[in-house]
Amino acid sequence: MNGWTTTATVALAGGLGATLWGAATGPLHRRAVAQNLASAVTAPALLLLAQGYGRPAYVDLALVLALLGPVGTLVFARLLAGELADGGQSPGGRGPTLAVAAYGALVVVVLCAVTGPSRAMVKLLVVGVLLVAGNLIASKALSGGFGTAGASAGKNAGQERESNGRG
Amino acid sequence: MRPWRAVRASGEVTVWWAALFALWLVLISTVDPLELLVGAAVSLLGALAARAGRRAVHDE
Amino acid sequence: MTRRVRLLVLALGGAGLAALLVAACLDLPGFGRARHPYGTRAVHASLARHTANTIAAVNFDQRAFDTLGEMTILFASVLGTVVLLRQSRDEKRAAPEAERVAAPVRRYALLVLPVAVVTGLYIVAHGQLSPGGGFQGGVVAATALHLLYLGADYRALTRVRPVGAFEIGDALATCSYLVLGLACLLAGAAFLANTPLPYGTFDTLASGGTVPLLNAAVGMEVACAVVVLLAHFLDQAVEIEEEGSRSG
Amino acid sequence: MDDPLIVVTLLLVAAAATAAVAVRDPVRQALVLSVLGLCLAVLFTVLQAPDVGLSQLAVGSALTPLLLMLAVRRVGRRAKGTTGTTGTTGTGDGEREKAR
Repeated sequence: MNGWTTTATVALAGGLGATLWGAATGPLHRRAVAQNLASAVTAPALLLLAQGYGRPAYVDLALVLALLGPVGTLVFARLLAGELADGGQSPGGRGPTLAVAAYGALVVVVLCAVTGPSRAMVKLLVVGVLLVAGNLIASKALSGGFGTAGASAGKNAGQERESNGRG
Repeated sequence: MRPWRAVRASGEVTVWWAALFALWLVLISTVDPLELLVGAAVSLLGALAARAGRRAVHDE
Repeated sequence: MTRRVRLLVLALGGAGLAALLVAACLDLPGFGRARHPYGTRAVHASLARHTANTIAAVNFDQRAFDTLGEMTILFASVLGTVVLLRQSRDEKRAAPEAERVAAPVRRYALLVLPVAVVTGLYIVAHGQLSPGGGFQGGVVAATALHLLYLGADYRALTRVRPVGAFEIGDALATCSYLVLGLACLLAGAAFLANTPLPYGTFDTLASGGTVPLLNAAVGMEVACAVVVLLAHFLDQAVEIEEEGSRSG
Repeated sequence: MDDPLIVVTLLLVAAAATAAVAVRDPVRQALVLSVLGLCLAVLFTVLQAPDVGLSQLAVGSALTPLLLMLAVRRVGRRAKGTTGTTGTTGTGDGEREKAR
């Protein structure tokens, strides 16, 4: 064990444990937010592990997660749009989302400083930008990114009611 | 205006190609001619996908 | 065959299988040690053929025939899905509706789509050098395409995704894997044996003989298969409606 | 050498897998399943199997949720369209109603 893997262990035990609890219990909206935070917590941990093991090739894992993690959240935001909007539009999760984004940015900055100016550093920066931007966008999508405002959500609900009436 | 549209289309693809090729250079570890060749081809594919995606969303 | 005979045959077969399994388990090398007989041999073989990623060497060189089987499983399961999820006679096709998406989400999808395509192809191309390979990269590239469904709507996705072409691509990629195996046979080696091509310089894109080619074939197959699979799931979820939902 | 890390990730995987089984509604299960995928990917990385971890990330983070959610939507629509609801979707809907 070195400092990097120890940090990753602590971050994973705390962050992934908390988001797992959030995803397994509570109202639907909070579960979806927790799912988004889980990928935002895991990607920096993968970067830390890559540094801790001294294997730059492992950065690819964090890259793929930074790309596809938000896409997974978009899947839920898209296909649960109606139910998420029905859930009382609780705008919670803003604080944790920003905290996790700051943590991801901090990890990337520290790793960049350690790597020094090189293509590897730019790759880390790309991962960091994709990670932070992706998760902020995904959390935005969860809180009403699909069917913006009440208009479209109301329209969807109306259509559902209509098809219920037909059925 | 057909010629103007062609210029704009090729401009869009070129800009995307350059950006994606830069991304490829960042991703790879060792640089050699074959890497550059494959990177150029892959970036072209990505640039065409970017343009196709943008057109599919915006040009109704 | 009576019930008792059948049970007897079953018991006999089960007992034989159990005996073989126990015997195999007893002969397994110890778990969790730093050195492992298979690991050492696999690494040695992969280094002998200039393949930096031993996993790729195992998948596409030492056990290339096994990968052919896995590839065929994916191909056959997608084929089965296509047959099962076709539009049946009591279903009709409804035009998908335009959906409203927040502008930042749409912009994010349009920006990330090409980046994810390039990343997926990068992972396919560097399968023999770094973690990754045809399967992982193909899935990433195919998922990237569906950002158009998530960030815009189904109509946008259908405009850039000719399902027929992807079906043909799937079949062609599977064939090319077989053809590469046959080429090895023609070159005077065994089926899928990694001998006809030069092994190249270690840790470059052209290293590993046939490994990168087989890798690319699998990448294309997986990408096309995932696109076709998702196309039929999306068809069912978005477009195809039962007649009952209208008349009933 | 990395025993605490392995223990932590193994515990996370066990907890996530148990939660995925304990949650009954397919939609919520899909959410837990995607977190389970992340735990598994970290476990594979910690055990020095990044290729497997990458497969898990590629499939588990977006593709599996998408397939599951599309299937749920299709089944839900069928249950809505025809009058008779099947057992499984009925309980799922009921749970969803309760959660509202």
